[in-house]
Amino acid sequence: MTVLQIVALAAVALGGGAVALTSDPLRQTLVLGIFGLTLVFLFFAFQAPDVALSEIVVGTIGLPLIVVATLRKIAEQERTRPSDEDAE
Amino acid sequence: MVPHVTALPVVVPFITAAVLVILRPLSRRWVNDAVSIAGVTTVIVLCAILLERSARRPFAYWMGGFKPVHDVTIGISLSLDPLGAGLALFSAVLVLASLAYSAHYFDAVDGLFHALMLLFGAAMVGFSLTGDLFNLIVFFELMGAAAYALTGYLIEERAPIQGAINFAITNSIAGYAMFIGVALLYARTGALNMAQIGLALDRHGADPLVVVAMVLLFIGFLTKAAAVPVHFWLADAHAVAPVPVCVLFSGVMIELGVYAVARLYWVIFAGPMHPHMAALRAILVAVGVVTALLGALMCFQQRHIKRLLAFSSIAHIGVFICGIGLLSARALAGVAVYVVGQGLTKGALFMTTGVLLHRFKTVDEYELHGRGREIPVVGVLLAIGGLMLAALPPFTLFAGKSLLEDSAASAGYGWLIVVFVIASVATGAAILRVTGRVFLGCGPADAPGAGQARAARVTEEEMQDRPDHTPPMMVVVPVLLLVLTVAVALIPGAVPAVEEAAARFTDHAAYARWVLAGQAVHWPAVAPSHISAADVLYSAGSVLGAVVLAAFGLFGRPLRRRVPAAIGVPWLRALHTLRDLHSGHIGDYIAWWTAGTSLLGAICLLTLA
Amino acid sequence: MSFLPYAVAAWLFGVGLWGVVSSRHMVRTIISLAVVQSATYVLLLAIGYRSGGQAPIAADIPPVAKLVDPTVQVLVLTDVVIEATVSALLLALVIQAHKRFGSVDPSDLRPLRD
Amino acid sequence: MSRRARLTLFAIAGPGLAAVLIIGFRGLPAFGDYHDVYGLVVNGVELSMRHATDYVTALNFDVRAFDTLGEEYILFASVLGVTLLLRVMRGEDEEYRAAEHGMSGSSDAVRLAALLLIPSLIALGVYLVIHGALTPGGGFQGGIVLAAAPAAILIAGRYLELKVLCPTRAIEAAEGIGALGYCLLGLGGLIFASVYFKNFLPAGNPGQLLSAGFMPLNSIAVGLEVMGAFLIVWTAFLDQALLVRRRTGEAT
Repeated sequence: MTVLQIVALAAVALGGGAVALTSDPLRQTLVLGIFGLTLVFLFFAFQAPDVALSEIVVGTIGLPLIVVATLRKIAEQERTRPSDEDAE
Repeated sequence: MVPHVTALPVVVPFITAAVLVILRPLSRRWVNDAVSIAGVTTVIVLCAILLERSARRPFAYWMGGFKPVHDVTIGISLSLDPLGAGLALFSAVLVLASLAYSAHYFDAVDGLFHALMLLFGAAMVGFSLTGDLFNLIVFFELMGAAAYALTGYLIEERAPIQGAINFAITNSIAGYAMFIGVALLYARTGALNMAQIGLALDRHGADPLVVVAMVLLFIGFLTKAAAVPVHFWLADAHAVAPVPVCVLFSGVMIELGVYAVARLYWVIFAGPMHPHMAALRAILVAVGVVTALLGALMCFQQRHIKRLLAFSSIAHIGVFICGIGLLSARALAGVAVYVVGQGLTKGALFMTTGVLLHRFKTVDEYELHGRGREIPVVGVLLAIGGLMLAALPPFTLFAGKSLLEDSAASAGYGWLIVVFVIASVATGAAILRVTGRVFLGCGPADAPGAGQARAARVTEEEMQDRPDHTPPMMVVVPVLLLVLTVAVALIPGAVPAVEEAAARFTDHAAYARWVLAGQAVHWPAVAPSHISAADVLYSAGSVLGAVVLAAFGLFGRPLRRRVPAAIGVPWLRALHTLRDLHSGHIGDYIAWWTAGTSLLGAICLLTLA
Repeated sequence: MSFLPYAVAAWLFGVGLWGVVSSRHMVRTIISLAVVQSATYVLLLAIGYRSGGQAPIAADIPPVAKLVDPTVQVLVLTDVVIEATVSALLLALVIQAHKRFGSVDPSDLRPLRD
Repeated sequence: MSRRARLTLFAIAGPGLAAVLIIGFRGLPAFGDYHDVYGLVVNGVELSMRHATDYVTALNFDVRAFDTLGEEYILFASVLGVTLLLRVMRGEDEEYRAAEHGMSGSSDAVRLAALLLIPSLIALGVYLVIHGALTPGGGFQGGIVLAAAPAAILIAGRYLELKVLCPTRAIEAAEGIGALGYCLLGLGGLIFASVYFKNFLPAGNPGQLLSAGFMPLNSIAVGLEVMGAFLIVWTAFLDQALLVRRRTGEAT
């Protein structure tokens, strides 16, 4: 096992923990992006360029875009109707 | 030799769905109905052809022509035996039934509903036919993706959204556990084809790695099947999905989870687990018994009719898991027959409930009190369905249950018969009670539990207008399903053919031969079982029990008051606790999932490795 | 040391589940789900890795060289697609949940309460 | 269950599950000790039979093409699902003013950068899609990059222009054609080589663009589908975030 792989694994372990233990969703999205990059690093270290490329496109564009859009939508709805939560 | 059309039952619905989506801007409702029904009908014909061929001789179809060389394969196969092909056919029939039913049921969003139903059908067919472990999981995930979206179809409502979220998260985690199971088996055997994995494991025997892989794969499929304690998602999802989708969920999707457990056991794990068969049997039967009893208990508690049906499915799943867990060909045959009968009946019952929903905008038993008198035909259907669930002789559910009871007795698990009878009594009684209250106006019209009543009402635009007119299709389709329930087991030779198929399914060594080497295998003829007087007695008893219990549910309130507090209070408290556990909170569900998985893992590691 | 990748996989699975169980915000639940899934990537790729092996591409190297297993990489590719699709479906459901319930706390998403 | 009960249950069960996993993982070969047949067989088959040089893509689009079919339709199904779930409901409007308002604030320099980004993303995406069988990449990765090209307009703060440039119906049709195309390529195998997903095109010379049989075509079909899929999903979410508003003064 190379040093590079050990470093990558440690980074992924820390990153995964950080993502799961962050409780504020917006900050978590940011940490998720960083975690995605550590995974990319790991995939290169494991000689898996195809997978790394997939993770780059999904982890840096594909997912964050919709997560941010969701959070934005939720924030907008909280703004426009803070009171009538029980409306049906 | 091998039919050229083998891949098409999966591909035809894919193509049909894509065409529907491409033409979405142009197409009309009737075009969507016609195209999707035509697609599914084609699938049914193809599955019937494959069933006939595989009953004569099971065969493997190698995608891309990557056939195995010296038992080593890199390709994906569809491995067709009559049980798998039969299940594919059954799935397709139910898809057709629900498409026909929904044609006049609700305003489907232009083509999306049809396309998703087709993809759902394709996934179920592929799941039943594939011989490759990873491919099995791909179809599992496809089934999931279509099912989550269909569950949340009624976005105007609260409950469907919550049900779909819980369904999707629980099943996704189950899927990841299965990924790990596949990874472990691949590391051990270097194979993804189930037959090849089984062959490789025969040489290794059981060790902790194999046991953990088995636990993860089983728990994954048991989550799909909704075994206790990983069943929580089911009641949330089944109670809220549109009726035509519920037909597929309860009728065949969860049963596919049980099928996968059986398939994995007999093809992959039967070799290494052979010395531990007794222990594994005890474990699976225990899971099944807990599931069956909890399902039966919760089912009879419900006043929301769809939720009631959902819990009755859990009770039946428990019975099926017991049957698979007996690890014998005859019990498997019993499960197969029971699955068909249960699926058809449950489909008809959901459709009947759909008529009530369509007409009265609620599925709350008490709110519907006596209102069913204007549509007596529907009441008759509901009553017949209830009697079927109580295993009325000599129809399909009875035939399946008799096989199960015989094999339980001969495996030394005679007490299981009590569990089977309880499941039949409770699920049958619940339906009969609903029939009595809604269509005959029996019993009181009010009861505690206003929250459930609110949840059972609909405000959505699920239905088309004109609720006072029930479209004929909505009655014709459930009638046809019930006719099939009555007929299937009475067709001469049908049940013995299933027994024959189950004997082939459970032949671990032969499976590897016909899949990997393409050899013809000659099985000895299976002596068909006979229905004994005891079977009829048990079933007559369970029908009678169901009627009595239903009457108790309707008229028993004065009796219940006489129960001494020393018994009554703890019992009610226990029921309350049980109901509270089904909280709808996804965190709870996943905590239970984790607990169930680690418990199963610990027990299996201690007893099987 | 050679057990490290497997330990990391088990850790990710467990910590992701913790995130799901302890979440008070559905978006956090879904992101934690992605962590659970990443356990499967790490495990699969670790299983197919050979010491000193090269990426399974023949263009750059003589074809006889030692390569890592391409199969697990294909499985992980499928896995990544599943992650993206399930997350998209779930986030769409969360948007609707917020419209209906006015909240994204799992404790508030309980329509069948008595 | 109360939050406390839930966390306590998990505090007991979680370590238990981890222990079960670890016990299972201990049976794995040591990291780096892979020596199984499957991968080696694939490596041999693909170069000699198909003249593909990226074995991962080769597995994806040839040996395990049927898995990829399932995978494509998982994507397809969830796009249908997202479209279904995020449809505009009664009591909601698409407010086009809201979008420009919400996205303003980009400087001219950012807009220029976005404009320059678009052609390079397209070039990269096309390269990834058609060179799938030769170098890392393939329909899936290239498809997302292609989808990102029009999405770069977002950086310029012009969401509505993205909507004009990529009308939903057309994108949906493109996605459907990609999915259909992949199915039909499999069917081509059935028709011309009598087995579903059997290669029916010549192998060509290793390393050349038009080598590896039908793999480049498969890759293109998948690329089209993935591009359409991601564009639909992104616009569905962005519509919700930027355009769709509850009609004022009306309950749900």
